[in-house]
Parts: sequence; structure tokens; C-alpha cells
Amino acid sequence: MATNRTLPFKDMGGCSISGVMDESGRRFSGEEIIRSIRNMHERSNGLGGGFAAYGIFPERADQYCMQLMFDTPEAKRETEALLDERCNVHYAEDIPTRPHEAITDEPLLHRYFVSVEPDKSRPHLDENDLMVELHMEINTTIQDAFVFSAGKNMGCFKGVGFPEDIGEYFRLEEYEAYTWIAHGRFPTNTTGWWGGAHPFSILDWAIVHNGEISSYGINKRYLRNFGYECTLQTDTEVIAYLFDLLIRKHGLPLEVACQAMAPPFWEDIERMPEREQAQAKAIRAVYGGALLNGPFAVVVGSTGRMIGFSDRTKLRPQVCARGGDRLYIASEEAAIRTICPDPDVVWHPDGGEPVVGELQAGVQVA
Amino acid sequence: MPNWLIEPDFVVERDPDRCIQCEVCVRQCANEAHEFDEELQEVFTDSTRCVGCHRCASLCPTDAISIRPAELEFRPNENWSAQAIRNIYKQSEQGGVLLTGMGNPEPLPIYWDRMLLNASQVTNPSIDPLREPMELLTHIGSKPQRLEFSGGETPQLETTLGPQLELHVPVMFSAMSYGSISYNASEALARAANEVGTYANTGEGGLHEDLRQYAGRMIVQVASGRFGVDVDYLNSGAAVEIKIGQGAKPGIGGHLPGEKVSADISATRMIPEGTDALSPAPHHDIYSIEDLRQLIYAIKEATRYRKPVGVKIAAVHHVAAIASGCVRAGADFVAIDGYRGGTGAAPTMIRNNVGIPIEFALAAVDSRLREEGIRQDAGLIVAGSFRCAADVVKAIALGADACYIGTAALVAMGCHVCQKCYTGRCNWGIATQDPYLTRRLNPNIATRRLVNLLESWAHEIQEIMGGMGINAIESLRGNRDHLRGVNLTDRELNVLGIQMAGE
Amino acid sequence: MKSKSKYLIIGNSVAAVAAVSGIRQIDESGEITLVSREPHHTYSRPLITYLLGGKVTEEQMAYRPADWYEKSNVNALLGTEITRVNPDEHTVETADGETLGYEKLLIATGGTPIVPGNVAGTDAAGVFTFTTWDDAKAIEAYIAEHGVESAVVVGGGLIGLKSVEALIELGIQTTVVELAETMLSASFDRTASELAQRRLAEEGVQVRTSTTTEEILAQEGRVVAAKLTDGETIPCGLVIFAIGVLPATEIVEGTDIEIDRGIVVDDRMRTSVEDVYAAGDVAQARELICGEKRCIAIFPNAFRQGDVAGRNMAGGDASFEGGLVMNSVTVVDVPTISVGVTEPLDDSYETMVQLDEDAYTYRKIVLHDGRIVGAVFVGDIERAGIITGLIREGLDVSNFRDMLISRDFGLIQLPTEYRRRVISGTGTRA
Amino acid sequence: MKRIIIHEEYCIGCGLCEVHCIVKHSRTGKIIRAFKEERDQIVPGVQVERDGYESFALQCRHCDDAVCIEACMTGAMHRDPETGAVLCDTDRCVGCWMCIMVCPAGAIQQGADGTVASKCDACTDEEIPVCVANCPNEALVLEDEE
Repeated sequence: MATNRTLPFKDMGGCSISGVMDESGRRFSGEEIIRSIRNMHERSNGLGGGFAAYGIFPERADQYCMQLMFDTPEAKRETEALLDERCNVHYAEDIPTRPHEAITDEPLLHRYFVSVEPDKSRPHLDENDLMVELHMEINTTIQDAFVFSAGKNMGCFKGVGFPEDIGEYFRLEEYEAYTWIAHGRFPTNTTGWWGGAHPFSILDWAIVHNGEISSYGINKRYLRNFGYECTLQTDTEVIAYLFDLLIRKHGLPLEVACQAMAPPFWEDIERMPEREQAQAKAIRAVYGGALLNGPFAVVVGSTGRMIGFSDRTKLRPQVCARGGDRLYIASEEAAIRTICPDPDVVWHPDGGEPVVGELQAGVQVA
Repeated sequence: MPNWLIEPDFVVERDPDRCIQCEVCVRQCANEAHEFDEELQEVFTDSTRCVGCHRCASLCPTDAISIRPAELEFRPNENWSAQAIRNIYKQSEQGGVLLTGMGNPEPLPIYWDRMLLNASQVTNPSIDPLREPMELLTHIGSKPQRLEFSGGETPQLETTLGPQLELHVPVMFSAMSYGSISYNASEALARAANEVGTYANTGEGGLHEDLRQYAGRMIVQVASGRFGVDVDYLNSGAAVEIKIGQGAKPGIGGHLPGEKVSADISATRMIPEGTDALSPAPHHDIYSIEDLRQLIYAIKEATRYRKPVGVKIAAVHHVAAIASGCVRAGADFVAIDGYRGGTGAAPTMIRNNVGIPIEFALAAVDSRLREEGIRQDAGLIVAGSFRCAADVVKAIALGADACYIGTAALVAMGCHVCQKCYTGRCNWGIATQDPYLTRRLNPNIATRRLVNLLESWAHEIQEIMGGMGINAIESLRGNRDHLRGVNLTDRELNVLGIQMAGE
Repeated sequence: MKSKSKYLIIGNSVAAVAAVSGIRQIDESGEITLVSREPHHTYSRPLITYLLGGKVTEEQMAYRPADWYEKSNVNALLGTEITRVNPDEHTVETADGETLGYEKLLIATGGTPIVPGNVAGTDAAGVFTFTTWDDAKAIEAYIAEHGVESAVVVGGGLIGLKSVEALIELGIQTTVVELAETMLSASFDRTASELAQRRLAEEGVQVRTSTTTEEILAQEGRVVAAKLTDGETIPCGLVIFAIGVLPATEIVEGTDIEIDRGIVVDDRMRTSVEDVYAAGDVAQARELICGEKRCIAIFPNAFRQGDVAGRNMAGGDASFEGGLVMNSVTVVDVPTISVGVTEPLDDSYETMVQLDEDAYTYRKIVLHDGRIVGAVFVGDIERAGIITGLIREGLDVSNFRDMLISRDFGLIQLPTEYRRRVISGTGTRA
Repeated sequence: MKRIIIHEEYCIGCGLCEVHCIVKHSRTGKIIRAFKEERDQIVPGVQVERDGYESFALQCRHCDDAVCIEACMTGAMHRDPETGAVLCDTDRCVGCWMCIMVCPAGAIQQGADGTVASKCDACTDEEIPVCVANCPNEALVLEDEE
């Protein structure tokens, strides 16, 4: 009887998100995050799952770990030719996987630890800019090749399947990271393909997202002004690019960046003290193209940091908890308690209010 | 010589069973189509004088009057249409340039009607604007690419934003001068803009002393005739708009005949009473883009950089490049007026044949400015026949910051689009200076109607946005994913930058 | 002393009624005693000729509703005649020998009809004056009793004309005898008078002008004819003396209260003696145009004076802006209105005239020093009040004087400021 | 009291106030019948004055110190205690025209049959007088007075 339990369709809408960060920098195995995301099995439908892990390649922390999927050997050869031309490949290997009965049609999965040399003809571009350019170039010009992460000392692992199966397939229990984020997918706007699973990543930014960005059309055009080409037919990648643009390129403080993406309502701005109000007005006026509209809850990973935030009316769930040195952010409280049965504090942040985990002062991860 | 080749446009029919001989129609027709025969004690109508403005029918207390097109049929001829033939009769009879008023009425495609909007279903909740915030607040002005913050515990904004127009509804009243429209109409536009929190535009006619109290919500225009322009005028408004062109008559100047230049208009325009007010076709100090830049900065200096200074251009073939040039010349906003834009008077041939549709102009300009990375540098206002809230939403989704409405505002005040503005005998008291007619427009009523219109449109815009699951207009602006085309060719879809319905 | 009222009013016609309402505007409760010689509830004196002519019923005679005294909280002593006023004691004496006290006194005793002393035979039955309800009833009864078929009305003024109207209604052949060259000479100019006379003649009314009655001829004590000074003898069953009224000042004669033609009052309607006011036909107050004090026995004047007196008696601050002679009377079916000065007094006056004798329409405006001082309207009286207003206002009409006489003349031709004030409805007095 | 305010600058001289006043005071209250059957029997209480481009519709101002009431010898002209309107009780009016003689606005007329005075009755049975309700340009408005 119990196994035949069915849920109304609408209750099943929405993805699952979980993120754990140890702010002391202590690294821990992927087993816990798999357990957490498994707890929310009903929130996904087997069309996509994925993870991002930070601090997993300490021995190559100064090199970009480019993880790619190829549908054809030709694509792999073409990509490798481009890589040889554009960067130094220090080490390459197949991404370790194990055969899994639930995982089929897997692409070729390979990773390259690379570094890029400054481009003397374009001195204004730093290595990150060049890396983004390379990432975009592969994804837009080489058919059947797809970069799914390209940051330092981090990596994404994703594919078509339930997230717990994907985790097992990628042998995540064998990695140790100080931040893990995970996503189980219930796709509604694109068909399931390996590249379309979450997280979406650029440099060391990785985003898992539950929701739909109604402002995608303008976010995409806004980002294009700054050289970001959205290639994935999915709204989540704009969040990754926006973080990269606002924080890395524009140098906005994290809270300002979050405010740009999920700003307070004008009626709330009207009630702010003068200086704060002027600032909030300026952010909205200037960064209107970065406003993320529609229901969403995201967890964003980056080096030394994990951020959770949701849309300004909080149309998608997000729960946070702390236990010891760890910050937990998940779609459901149960997903936290399954790995941290007795947290110190559990809370529900307001819409648009960022929750930030940061490595404690002095902690070096790479 | 009798004008025997000139045929009536309309037939006015009076139902004798309903007519009560009250003479209301007689008193209301400035064209003297109705006449009361004292001897017979009966009203008669001369249909040849009817312009189809409906004033008599609207006020007839018994609905005894109906007006229909004159059914004098020529032998069917797709090429030699009745209008074409009649135009030739008229010109051969009277000579001269065919004149007309209002916007282009020709059966050219209306692209707004070929674009459809999106709405949320299941995966993304639509939002009820009656329950949830639904933000329309729009800022128009030059914005920096990025903001600078100083570090520290709480970030401090270091960037100073340039002057911005702040619109509570992304719809403004387009330039209509005092002179082309009556004082009461000008007053109503100014008051309504204040009440709603948007802007009216003086047009090129200067700003009447009594309307300066509303100038905080008015854009003051500087046109080729420079009527009414002095430093106080420039500083009195919320923004300054340099008018280069107008959608209804790109490349053409204006002419307000001396008989309309009353004492009041002469004072407002700063020209002698009774003299013709001639607006040259070009600004004679702007023969190229660098001259425009000089004027923009001259005005910015005169207004101490406290007012946005924009440029209004007609949508012509190279509009994208021209708009880009205006932005690079320092314009804080660019207003583009499409080929359906209205006018008080224009040569018919110009109005009906010059310019391009605003939909394409807008799409091209927004895309071009984004390609050049200068879209942030200027606000983008579009004009040229916005008929309803959906048109506005589509324009914003294509990339506009706001729309100008002219004809729609006039219609709200009672205009029946009879296209006879240029005669100065507007029976609705709008496009006239005749004191017998101007009093027909009670500015209190007109203000109320304009406010109602804008508020209705605002509600409709909010409803549409709510349906899309968007609660801030900045997420609609330029969001062409929410538009789909129907009845459009690939090239048209391409220029518009939208997908086909079903894609 | 029987009682002492805060307000004592002698009289029961328009001035008295207006005084009561004037008092009540300011003092809602102060005791008011109203004393009237006639026994009737307050009635409209000008209606007595209509009553005789059968145009109104007795019920319609009431000037105010039946419960008016009660609602106005007035102690009305009807049928009580006052014989003497003692200002020093603040009392009055009644014919019954009673004494009534007052704090403020209003004398609104009206007028006494004139019967010339030099006409013989006026004591015959069938000879009447005509100023009260009782007169009307007496005349009616006499006509009925004696089957009167013809009458002579002595006096071609307003009362005379209205008496004639009533007699026409009753089918009595009437002759008017007027001493002056024309009828209505006091209020009309010659042209208007002639028009009126012509209209009356058409109705079979005989008019004798420049003559008067010398003797009333009687048989068996009843009138049978009137003999005129020009020798003519007019057989008649009835004679009505309608020569005019004199202010009814008898009760104050011998006191310190100043009497000229009537009781002299200032603009606040105060007599020369403290706490005593006078209003209506008995009072002699300032005239608007010439500024002299005159007795103007017309209805609106009496109302206004009564109202001013009442308000001031109650401690208010009201002022009489001056009386203006004006009359509205219908000659058979021709309405007429005359206001102020109807004939130029000297060369400095101008007149504007429009006349259509056949249609019985006549308009005349008399101007002096750029201002309208009088007007006559015959036949077409529409909007005559606008002219009356301009006379009252003393407005300089030089800029639009040519329009005044036009039939289309209206408020719209008047200076904006004046017309706005009139239109506002908040106050029209100068 | 409520008073009809005349904004003459907005009067368009159309005469609809007169038309609707006639209808209101007709036997049937139906516009076409009122005009076809009773047009000559009704003097509208509101009348439009016109001079060049200027015009305004004038009805009795229901003055605070109504001189017509003072001049009325029969007491027919009175102030309605409930509404404050100046009304003519035609049962008591004898057509002496004293009111016409004194009204400074010229707002009282002789009735159609010439026997009694005719004037605006302020449509006291209506929430808004018909001349106000049917004025297309709000040249006539009903305003509360302090």
C-alpha cells in the first residue's frame, strides 16, 4: 500500500537543492550530500542530477580543472586541439565513474588541468577572462563538446538520472570537499540532457537552482553586453554568469550583488533611510537587467563561499541550518536533518535575503 | 466656380421621428453642417460640410443623428482608389499640397498585432497584481555600466547617478504644443502627468506661464523654431528634449499660421502676436552629429547637468545608426517616433509615405545599442501610435523604457480622429484656438479622463506582467523571450529579434 | 401692566411678519408679542382685490401658513387695537385700556386709506375704501345684496387699477376717474399709461382723466351716481375711493417720536426714540436713488424694512440699503413693471425706448450719469429684474448701454465681476 | 446647502440643460414625447445665455437672501426648509410678477400660460438636478457649500 502512494502532480513540481559548507575548511566525503539529496527524491524525476564540490583538488589548486563531456571522439579530438593551442594542459584523465544500472547513455567524460598564459595582444584580459572566453568558445563552436566546469580546485558532476544515482556513478564518496552542493532536477523547460543538469558553472562559480527565471530573456541580453553567451537553453546559467559579472567583473560586494539580483520592492525602498534608499534606487536603476524575476531558490558555490538566496517574494522553498562549523541550505528541512539530526539553529530566510557561508578567518583551502 | 467635383465624405442622416428640433447639433458643429431654418422651424443638414467628428451625434439627446460614409461608388479599381481620385479632384481644383492631420491611416501592417505575449502555466506561478506588488517604476536617463562601492563593513555607493526621470507608469504624453492644441488640452495633459506620476511634453510651443506649476512633470522641448526657449524654460522642466524629427513628417518643418498666434500663444512662444510661427525643417545650427553634441552639451551646461537631455528623432531607414549617434553625442534618452505618429498638420504625401514602423525601429535601435554596449547610456522612448496597454507591453518587451502617447491621449479627451486638426476647427475643443471651441474641453474632465486612461493601462500592464510571472518592469524590458510572432516572415522575425509562435 | 415682552410688534402684515423672521434669525426664543387691530391671521394685503374678483379663495389669502405664529413662537393678539405708545415707560396702551410692556417696539401699522374731505356724500352706502380683507368682504356683500352693475373707481393709481381688475372679473361696468392727465401717473411714464388706458378701454372700462369726483349722489342712502368736477354725472351702484394711503401714525402722535410724512427712521429702522422701530408703509426711510427719506408704500420695501428692523431689535447689525419705488401690475392681460425714475427729471437724464404699440410692448430705460435710474416694461417683462438689480447696484453701464434695451439683453452682457456675484447666489445686495 | 455652481468658462452653449429640464418637467418624462406634445407648455427653469463665444446656463440661484421671497405678496415664493431651495408654490402664485421685477439674475419667468411664475425647482426630488447631470462639460456642477 505504502509503495503505491502517489502525490498530486503540482506537489511534485520543483527541484531539490542541498548545500553543505564546513566553514572551518575541513573537508568531508560526498557521501553526506548524496544522502541529503536522496532524501528529497520525490522532488526530482530522474531527468537530471548533479553536484559541485570545492577543495577536491588541493594538489592542483592553481590549475583550472576543465571537465568536459563529449558525445563523439571527434569532438574530443577537436577540443583537445583547441586546448593545446590556447592553454597549457598539465594533466588529463577520464573522470572516474562506476557502472550504474540507472545511468545510461553516458557521454565521454574527461578532465584537463590547465593554465592559461596572458594574451600579449589583449593585456586588459586576465587569466579568468581568457578562461571564460575559452569556455564559451568550446561550448558555442565545437559540436558535441561541452565544458561543464572549469574552475580551480573544484568540480561539477552531473548527468541524466536521479541525483543519488549520479553521485554514486561519479564515485563522489571518494572525494573530499569543504563545500558540497547538489541538485535533483524536475525539468520543465528543456528536455533532459547531460549538459542541462545542474549545477551550472563558470570559473569557480557553480549554481544549483530551483525555479524558473521569467526575466531570462532580458538577463540573457544584459549578459550578452558583457560578453556572456548563454548556450544551454536554460535559465539557470544566467545566475552563474550574473554572479561572475557582478562580483568578479564589477567588484560589487556580495550583498550588493544579491540585492541587484533580488532587490527590495520600491515600496520598501521608499521607507529606507535616505542614504540606503539612494543606494537601493541606484542599484535598481543601473542593474535592472540583472534582476532575477520569477520564482527561484538557489545555492551558489564559489571558492571559500556558499550563498543561498531566493526570489524577493520567496516563491520557492529554502531552509537554512547551522550545526557546529557547518552551514546547511536545502529545499526541505528533512534533507538537512537526515545528515545533521540535531542542528544548533534552523531558520527560513526572507525572500531576497542572502545567506552566506564563508571560510573562517585564516583558513586556507588552496 | 462651384466645386462640383468635390464630393462629400459622409452622409448625415437625421431620424425625423426622433429629432426634437432642439438645435444642439446646430450649436455644436463648427463646420456649420447643421442649420436651423427659422421660417420652417426645422433643422437641416448639409452633408458636404461634415468631417465625421461625431460631435453632433455624441451630444444629440435623442440619438437622432447617424453618420455614415458617403456611398458614392466609383467603378471598382484597386489602383485608382476613391481616395486617389478624390485627391486629384481636390488638387486640380484648389492646387497646393494636400494637408492632413493625425497619424498615417493607410492599410500598412501593424506589427504590434503580429506579436503575441507570453503567460505562465504551472511551472512558474502567475502573480495577482491586486495582491502582490507589481512594479512599474521606470527611470529614464543615462545610467553607468556599473556602480562603484567603497569597502568596509557596509558598502557605500561611490557612483553618482545622473539625472533620471521617474515614471510610475511607463507611458508619457508625447510632444503637443500649445498652439497645435488648446490651452485647456495642454493644462489637462500637464495635470494628468502630475497626478499619475509621468510626464507631459511641451512640444515646440514653449511653456505657458500658468502651466509652470506643473513643469516638474513636464519635458520641455527645443525644436528648430526655438519657440519659447530661454534659460528659465530649460530649467523649468524635468528634462529637455531636442526635437529633430517627428514620425508623421520626418524631414519637414512646421507652420502655425499667424491667425492662431493669439496674445497668449505669442507670449508663450516669445514671438510677436499674429505672426506665423515657422519651424524650419532642420535646426539651422545642427547640420551634423557633432553639432547635435554641441547643442546637447550647451543645454546640459545651461541646466547645470541637473536635467536629462534627450533627442527625439523620426523612425527613418537608418534609425539604429542615428540613435546610436545621438547616444554617443550625449543624449540621456532617445525618443523615436514611428511612421504612424500623429501630427496637427502634415502634408499627406509625407505622412503616408515617409518613415518606418516603430516596431522595427525600436527593435533595431535596442539591439544596436546593446551590440555597441551603450544601451545603459540612454533611455529609449518610443512613440508612434500606441493604442492600448498591450502595445505598450510589447514595446517594452522589445526593449523600450517607455512609450509616448499622443493620439491616445487626445482620444481620451474626446478626439474622434477626424484628421481635420489642421483646419483649427476642432469640434472637440482640442486642436483649436477658437474661444468658442476651446471651452468645450473642460480641463477638469480631460484631466480625469487622462488619469483614468493611464491608470487603466497601468492595471492592464500589471495584469499582463503578473500573467508572465514578472513583478518588476525591468524584467520585462527588452525581454523578447516573452514575445512570439505570427504572420511574420523570417526577415521580419529577425529584425524584431523574436521567435515564431510555437518555437 | 399685563406683561412685558422682549419684542412687541404692532401690525400683522408684511413688515411685521418680516420682523418676526428677522428676530428669529438671531434670537430663537426671546418673547415676541404681535398685536393686530384686524382679527385675521396674517394675510396678503395686495390679494384683497383678487379675493373680490374671485381669483383667490379665502384659504389662499394667508400670507404665512396657519401654524406660523406657533412655529415662530409668537404671541399674537389679534383684534386688539393699540391706541397709544408711551416710549418713556416702554409701554403701549390698548383700546381695552390694557397696558403692554416691551423692551423693543416695532411700529408696522401700515397706511390709512384717503377719503377726500371735500367730496360731498361719501357717507352714503355703497361708498368704500379698499385696503383690508374686511373691505373686500363688505364690497362683495354689497354687490351681491344690491345687484350692483356699474361702479366708479376714484383714483387711477395702482389700487384703483387693481380694483378695476376685480370689478371687470365680476362683470361690473366700471369707470375710472383720475385727477391727473393719465392713469398710473405716479409710476408710469405717459406712453405706458396710454398703453394701459387703451387696453382698459378695449375691455370696456371708461377712463376719465384730468377730473375728479365732486359729489356722491345717493337715493335712499345708497349711492346712485358720481358727479365729476367737469360736470359729468356717472350713474353707478358702487364707488370705491382708491386715491392712496397715508402713513398710520396716529398712535405715536404727541410722543417724542419724530414724524414727518411718516415715522422717520434711520437705515437701521430706528425712530428718533430709543428702542422704538418702524417699518413698512408707516415708515419714512431713505430712498435709494435720491437719498432723501420718503414714504414708499410698496410690498418689497415693507418686507425689507421689517426684516432689518427685526434683526436690529434682536441685536443684529442689518442695514436698509434704501427704498426703491417699483411696481408690477397687470393691466387686463398686459404685464407691466416700472422701477425708479420713469421720466427724466431734467436734461441730464437720457432715455432709451423701444415701443411696439400694436403688440403692447414697450421698454424704456432712464439713465443718469452713466447709471440706470429707472425703467418701464410693458408687455415684455422678462428679465426686468436684471435692470432692477443694476439700478440698485448703481453700476456704471456706459460700456454696454446700447444693449440694455435689446430683447436679448441678459446677464451675459454685464461686467464679469458683477455677474459672477449675482450668479454666485450668495448675496446680491449692494 | 448644495448649490448649482455655474462654471461659465466651460459652458459650450449646447442647450442640453434646457432640453433635459423640459423633459424632467414634462408629463411623461420621455424626451421625444415631451418635445412633441408639451414643448410649448413648459418653460425650462434653466436658460442658456449666449453672447459671441461666451455662454452660460442660468437657473434660479436659490439666493441666500432671496429678494423674490421678500417681494412675493402671496407667500407663494418660499424657501424649502429641507433643501434650502427657493420654490414657487403655484397654487398660491397669482402672477403678480413682483418676483420677476426684483430677481437680479433674471432667473424667474412667466409660466407658459402666463398665469403663474415659473422657475427652477432645483429638482429637489432628484439626487442631482437634471441640468447638472446632463451637462456634457461640467459647466454646471452641484457643490456643497460650507
